[in-house]
Amino acid sequence: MATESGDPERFEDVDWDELGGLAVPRRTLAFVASLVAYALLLGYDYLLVAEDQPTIPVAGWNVTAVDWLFLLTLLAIVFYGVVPLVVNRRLTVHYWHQFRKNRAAVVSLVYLLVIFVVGTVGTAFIEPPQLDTLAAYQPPVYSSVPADVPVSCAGEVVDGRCQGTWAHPFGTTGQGKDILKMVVFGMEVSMQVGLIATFITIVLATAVGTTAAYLGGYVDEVLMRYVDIQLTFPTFFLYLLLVYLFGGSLFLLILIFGLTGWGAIARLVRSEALQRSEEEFVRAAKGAGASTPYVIWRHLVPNVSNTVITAATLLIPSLILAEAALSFLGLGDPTVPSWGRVIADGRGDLSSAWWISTIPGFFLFFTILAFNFLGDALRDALDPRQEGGE
Amino acid sequence: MSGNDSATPDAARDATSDATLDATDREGRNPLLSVRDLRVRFRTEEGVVRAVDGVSFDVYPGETVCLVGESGSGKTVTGEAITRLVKSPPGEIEGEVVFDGQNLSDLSEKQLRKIRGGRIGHIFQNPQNALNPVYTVGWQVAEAVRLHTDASRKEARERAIDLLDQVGIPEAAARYGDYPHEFSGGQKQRVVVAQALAANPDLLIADEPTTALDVTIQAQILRLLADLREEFGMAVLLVTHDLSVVAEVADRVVVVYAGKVMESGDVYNIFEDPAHPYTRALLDCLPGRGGETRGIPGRLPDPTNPPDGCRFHPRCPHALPECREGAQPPLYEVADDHEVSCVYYDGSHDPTAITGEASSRPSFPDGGGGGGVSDRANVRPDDSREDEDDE
Amino acid sequence: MALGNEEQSDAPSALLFPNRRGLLKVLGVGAAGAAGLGTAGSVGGQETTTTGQGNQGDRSVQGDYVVGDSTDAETLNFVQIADVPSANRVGLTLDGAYALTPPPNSEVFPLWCDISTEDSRTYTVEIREGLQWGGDYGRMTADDWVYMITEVFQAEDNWAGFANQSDWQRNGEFVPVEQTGELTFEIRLPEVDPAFPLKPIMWGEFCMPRGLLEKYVPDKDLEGLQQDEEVQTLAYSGNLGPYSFERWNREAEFVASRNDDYYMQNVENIPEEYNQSAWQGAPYFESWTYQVIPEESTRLSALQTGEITQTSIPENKVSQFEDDQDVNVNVAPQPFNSLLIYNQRANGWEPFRKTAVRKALSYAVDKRAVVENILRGFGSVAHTFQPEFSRWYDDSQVVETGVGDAYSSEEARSRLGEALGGTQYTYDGDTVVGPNGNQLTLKLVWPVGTETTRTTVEFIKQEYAKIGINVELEGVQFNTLLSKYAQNSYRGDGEPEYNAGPFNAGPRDEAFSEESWDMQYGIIFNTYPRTPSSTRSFWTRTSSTNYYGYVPEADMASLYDRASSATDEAQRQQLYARVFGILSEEQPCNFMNMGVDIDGFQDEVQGPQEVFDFGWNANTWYFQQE
Amino acid sequence: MYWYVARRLAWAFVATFIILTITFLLLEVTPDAQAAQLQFQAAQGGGSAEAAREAYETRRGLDAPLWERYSNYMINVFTLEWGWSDTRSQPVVEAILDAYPYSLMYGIPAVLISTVVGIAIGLYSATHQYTLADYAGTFVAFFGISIPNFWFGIILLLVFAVELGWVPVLFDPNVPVFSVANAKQLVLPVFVLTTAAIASEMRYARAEALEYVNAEFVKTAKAKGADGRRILTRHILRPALVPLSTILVGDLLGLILTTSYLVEVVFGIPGLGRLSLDAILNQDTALVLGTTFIPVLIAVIGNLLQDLAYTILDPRIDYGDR
Repeated sequence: MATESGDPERFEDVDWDELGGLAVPRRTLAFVASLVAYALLLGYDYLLVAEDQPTIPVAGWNVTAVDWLFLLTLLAIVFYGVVPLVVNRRLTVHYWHQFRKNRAAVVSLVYLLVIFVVGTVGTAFIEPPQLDTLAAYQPPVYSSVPADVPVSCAGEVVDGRCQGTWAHPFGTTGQGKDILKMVVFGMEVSMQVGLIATFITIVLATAVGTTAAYLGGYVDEVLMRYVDIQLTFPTFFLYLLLVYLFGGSLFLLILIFGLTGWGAIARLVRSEALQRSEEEFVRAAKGAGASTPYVIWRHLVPNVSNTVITAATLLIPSLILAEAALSFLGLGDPTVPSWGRVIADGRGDLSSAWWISTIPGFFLFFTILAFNFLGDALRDALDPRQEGGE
Repeated sequence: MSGNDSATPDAARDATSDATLDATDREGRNPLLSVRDLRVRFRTEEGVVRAVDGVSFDVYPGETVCLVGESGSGKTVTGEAITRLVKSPPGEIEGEVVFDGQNLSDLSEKQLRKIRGGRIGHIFQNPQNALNPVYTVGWQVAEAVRLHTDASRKEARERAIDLLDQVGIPEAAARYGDYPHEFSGGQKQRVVVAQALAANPDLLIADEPTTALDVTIQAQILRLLADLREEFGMAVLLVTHDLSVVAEVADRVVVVYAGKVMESGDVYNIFEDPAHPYTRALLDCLPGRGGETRGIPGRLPDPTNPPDGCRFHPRCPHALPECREGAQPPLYEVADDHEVSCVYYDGSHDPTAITGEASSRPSFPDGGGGGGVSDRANVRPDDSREDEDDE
Repeated sequence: MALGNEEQSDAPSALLFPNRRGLLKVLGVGAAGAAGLGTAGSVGGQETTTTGQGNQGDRSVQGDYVVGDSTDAETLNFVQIADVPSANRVGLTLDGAYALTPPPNSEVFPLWCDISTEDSRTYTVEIREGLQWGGDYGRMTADDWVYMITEVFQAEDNWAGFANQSDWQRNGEFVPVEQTGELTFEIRLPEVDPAFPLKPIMWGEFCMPRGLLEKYVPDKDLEGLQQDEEVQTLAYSGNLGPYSFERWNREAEFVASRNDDYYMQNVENIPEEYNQSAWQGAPYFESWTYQVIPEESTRLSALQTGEITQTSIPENKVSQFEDDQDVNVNVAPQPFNSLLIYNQRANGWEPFRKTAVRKALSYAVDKRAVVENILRGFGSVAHTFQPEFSRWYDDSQVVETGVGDAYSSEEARSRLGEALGGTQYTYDGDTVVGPNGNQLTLKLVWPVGTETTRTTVEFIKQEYAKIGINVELEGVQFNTLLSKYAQNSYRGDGEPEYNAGPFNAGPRDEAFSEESWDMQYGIIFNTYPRTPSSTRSFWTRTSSTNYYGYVPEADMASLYDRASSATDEAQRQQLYARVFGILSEEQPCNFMNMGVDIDGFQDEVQGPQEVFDFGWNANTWYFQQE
Repeated sequence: MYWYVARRLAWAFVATFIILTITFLLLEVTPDAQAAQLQFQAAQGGGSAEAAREAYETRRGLDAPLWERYSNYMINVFTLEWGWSDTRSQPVVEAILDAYPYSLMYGIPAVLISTVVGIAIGLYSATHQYTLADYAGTFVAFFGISIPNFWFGIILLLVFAVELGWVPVLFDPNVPVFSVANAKQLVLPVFVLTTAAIASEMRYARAEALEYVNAEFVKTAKAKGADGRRILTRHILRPALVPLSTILVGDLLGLILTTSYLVEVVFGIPGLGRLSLDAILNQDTALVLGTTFIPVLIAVIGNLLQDLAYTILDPRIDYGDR
């Protein structure tokens, strides 16, 4: 075709060693330092702080296992996602140009950022939704229900219909909990499920995929056969069994998702890495006597990162959905205000109190939709297999 | 390149003698294909790409015309625009294409389908990808036959075997049922040729038919084309960047650059008296002609925003101030059947500034192909098999 | 099954009933008592059938009765039945020995048999004439019963897996059963037990023909019995039940069609108040179907659209159905008590062992708010382990807590402050602090699955927060709750002083559960309003269910002993009233509330009443003609 | 090639074996809810909890040693003697045979519709890239992937069954398979399943077709004079079918197996999904293993067929080197 300008620089071609000289050691140092700090805090929480006492007494925040994992995930995102984008501005601009073309994806990104910020930062400042049996079944503002649906109507009763109030813009649940707050706290849960489980998945899939591809032989065979089995095992059934066996706490749910869901991505990574490991720079590194972990970490991992990022973005929504589905079947974490659980709780009320299931349902739907749009746009922007064309 | 076939010079000579014959013959005949002011634009996110920007030329029955230019010069698009193979959208085609008295631009898609493969055959650059991997070669040739004749399945099969035989596939009947991946590159190109010839076309548009092939195979395919041309009496529009090929087979040459015709004329005139600096630069790239062999310095202009004036001026060593303004200069006639788009020939300049001592050039390339400007002759291995599916 | 079923009113279904027989008597989903609830107006039209005034003129055989059920039966082999749905289905084709009429009378209503005694020790069972087995098994005789009891129920190794074998044992010995005539046999108890007929032992018991059992008894062929075609299709039911087995599509529907030969049609001498004429044409439906609809919303929708005749309704949906002209809501009391259990064993909060502490805490939780706002008025506040409609409940003995003046955070606070004297816990300003100066946190375990339970525990948490105690909620699967929190094992040295089974494996200092816990909510206990002696298994130190380590201050064991053997009705009443008075005094648990059973019926259904165990005469129900 | 097939078969066998073993062991360590409840009931009624547990174990055949039960099971699996379901009082094979027609009744239409329509929309989208229709197709796909099935199902039921009364609320298993009544009650489940499945079908179809829409051989075909439909069906669809077949057996079946749990619960269809869900919840070991075996078998055979499909659909694949 008519255009044959030089290939733009791509994320995966960047050799981090060459970027900005000192930037890499600094970043690595910072990351290691953060990890050490993290480990110290973790040790402090588990060894010194009593189980039922807040870790950070000033904030009254008792850091849970899920919180710890979430922190780790966020650290990784910052150091291996945000920092490179900031350091390498030219690349960022290039990606942004690619990405900006997809308007739906830009909207999705903004939406997800809002969800993320409100869900993680916002929840620290908002009181958790409180049980208030008298306030049960309040309709959302600007809507009304027959006055006998709520236990007592917080707003005005007009013509035998209870009117919604700004006190509960999205109405309340059958427990009298404010749905707006439930939605906000649900954001946190969804982000935790989606991001942490995906983080675990990525780490495992990348490690297994690159190792199998690079080492080949028996290692490859054994790892891939294991992946086979994991993929053949009916996933949903496995979830059911494990949740039933170990209980449906959010922490375990996330672990189960993370530890059992990496097979398909590991396969993708392996096939990608297989091609890469034949390339000159890998051979050269190998020839120069670099150790296996070094070659994998320095040369293979950066080169499969696009595949991984894309696959991960598309994995997140399916995990959020899976958590909701398990909650629907009554197997989720009963103590966590996830959207899935609110939907499940309200599903019996749909005919009388439509808003309980519907409002979190829409948030769930749009969040999944946004992740899908985002993943699709990322694939267009990053996926090496989509190159060429006009 | 060394190791060329001993046959090549003969073939070249044959070709040129034909060309001379045709040339004298042309006067009384109407052109088979007449392209006037052909424009192809692509709307892309970066802007409008003018891939072909007003190209005109003629092809007379039985003659071989070569469209020559660097990659990205628009020659391939020109070839494809003739029968509107260019995808639309994003492509938009304007201009007049008269084939055998019919204006193709007026035809409906349905009428055009009769022309495509019926009266105008196509051969594309890369035989590796030109055949559908999931069908047998025989089926594909027979499909071409059946699309344009009422032949029964059996007749089509026989005709396909004939064609395969004609293009030099040994034991054609036995190989009828083989799949493309069981053929070598050269053989695949033969199959593609067979497909193109299925309905005895009057014009064969061959787009870089040899680029992706081995040097030895290239010669064979070229010879095959020449033989077939003679046998079927068809005209050939050969799109190529390879001047050595041009020298071997062309009757006339059209040099395009950045979507514009720079020079056109009889093959002798072009090689003996290249008038346009671009043509000269191209010829200089040929090995054995004493020039730099590394190609022409500089890059093709941005297709969305081509420079004013002569498209070539940014790379032209002889560029004058007026070259940088206005439109591409018109085609000035420098000799009989030899036109060039360069201000030096408008009568007010001295063309010898470009040509220098005209006779100092060797008259003909003395060696075969392989030279020429760089093109992406990236012969890619058949990479459709990836090992993600190896459980 | 304990999972994910918010449809069951408040607890996993199997526990709604003490054992199989308890459920057999409950046709449909109904159960329990007599509370006059404000909602009675909506079912007013049905009172006619309750008092024997009804005549057969209203009744005619028409229509199909369809019950929407959340779970399907597991088996039709009644020997192995351990769940309500299975019992319901078998109950359609087999009537069982006899029924009990609703309290307060609780009389034996003979079906297949009548039971009588002279001395409250030897009980004579007399089988009705004219009972015919299906197939070639002839008529039902005492021989069938004795064979069934001795070879299956009392089989030494329990080869048939009979779930309630211990019913037929007294002090580790099998109760002797002997045939005394063609249609009579005797049950000879080792001690006096005036309440025996009311206990779910012979009450509602089924029987199989001897001819059928003989195929499997000699070889103890469990598999053969399980898979026997006649057992699987209840083919032996003959004229013994109102309906005959038609088909059973697992997880979809169980259909039984009207049994034209139903023996009750020919029975005379039915007491006036039980409406003889109504029984003579019974049953009045062409067929009776149990349809399995797991999803609550779907079930309710089906009731709304008239696709099913009856299903249970959760509290928060009642108002919606009360507006529906086509559906009648029937609210009947249940004998089930929801309680907040305090762990007084070694792995619980130690001050729970002090009665004063427990009593103080009972002031902290507003029971009325739970009933009114969470149960939306469907239930009643409880103060002891007996419903108010029970004849063993004596107002004057019961101490009320958690309502009216007896609900007060301030009062609870001051009482608790006082009661905690002598322990390591004290009030430090607003909060209760422990020896290390941290606020006291109590762990409340609850079974996941029902929203009402979750709401209630969150409410309890709020109430406790008001008196400065932090409550940590831990929701677990029901089976986990039982196995890791309720079941305990002896962890001391040597032999335990006593061992009352996995739920009370020894004294509270040495035997405790795998996981530690402080409080528990969401398991509901049957209060046995008919046979209060059965409540003994909860409230003595060595009771089999006393997993919470309650050691009564009063001598409960001897009170129970005296009460259960007292043949004088008034004396028994007095003794039990004392027992339940003591329980309200000592507060071994916070007896939060008594549940109700809420069912929706299509309005043409005539018969259901708002009383405990209203389903016992479902065979006389009918569709009102339009 | 035969060697390759033989190896694939052997691996399929081993994988099945391993998965069943894992399932068996998982069930073994799962605390038995029913046993716990029965014991508690017995205790509450004043009976012996121990005796109740023993009776339960006898009934369930749990009193044999672990190894014996395991080996019996493994042998029986391959002789189709899958044991006796205690919670349904019927042989496991019968339970499965009872249930699967219901799954097929909504599964087959859903698969067919989503495959045909999904691929059709996908191809159309690919050949009409960047048009309004393409965007609409993409939107449909994203909608289908993103909408939580169970929620969607409940809402549809509420609207079309309860409010509008167009379809029955209850699934009636007794209506004849080919009848209007059956079609009516299957419309919503098929629709819900289709929206989920159609999305992945069409997304993949579009992506695959896009790879071929610009392929040289498609241009060749056009140059030969083939018309649009011929190009689409013969020259684009056919090669795209090779990778699409993978998606069909892999993703689609996986999706349907997962979704079936939710769809069957919401719509009250007594199919395999609910059979398997109830089996797990009731811890009916034999039935759990039986119902696990089905999806495992489908997955294993599906993978096998998919590999073999490559040989048929894509002549380039040569198994000599594997």
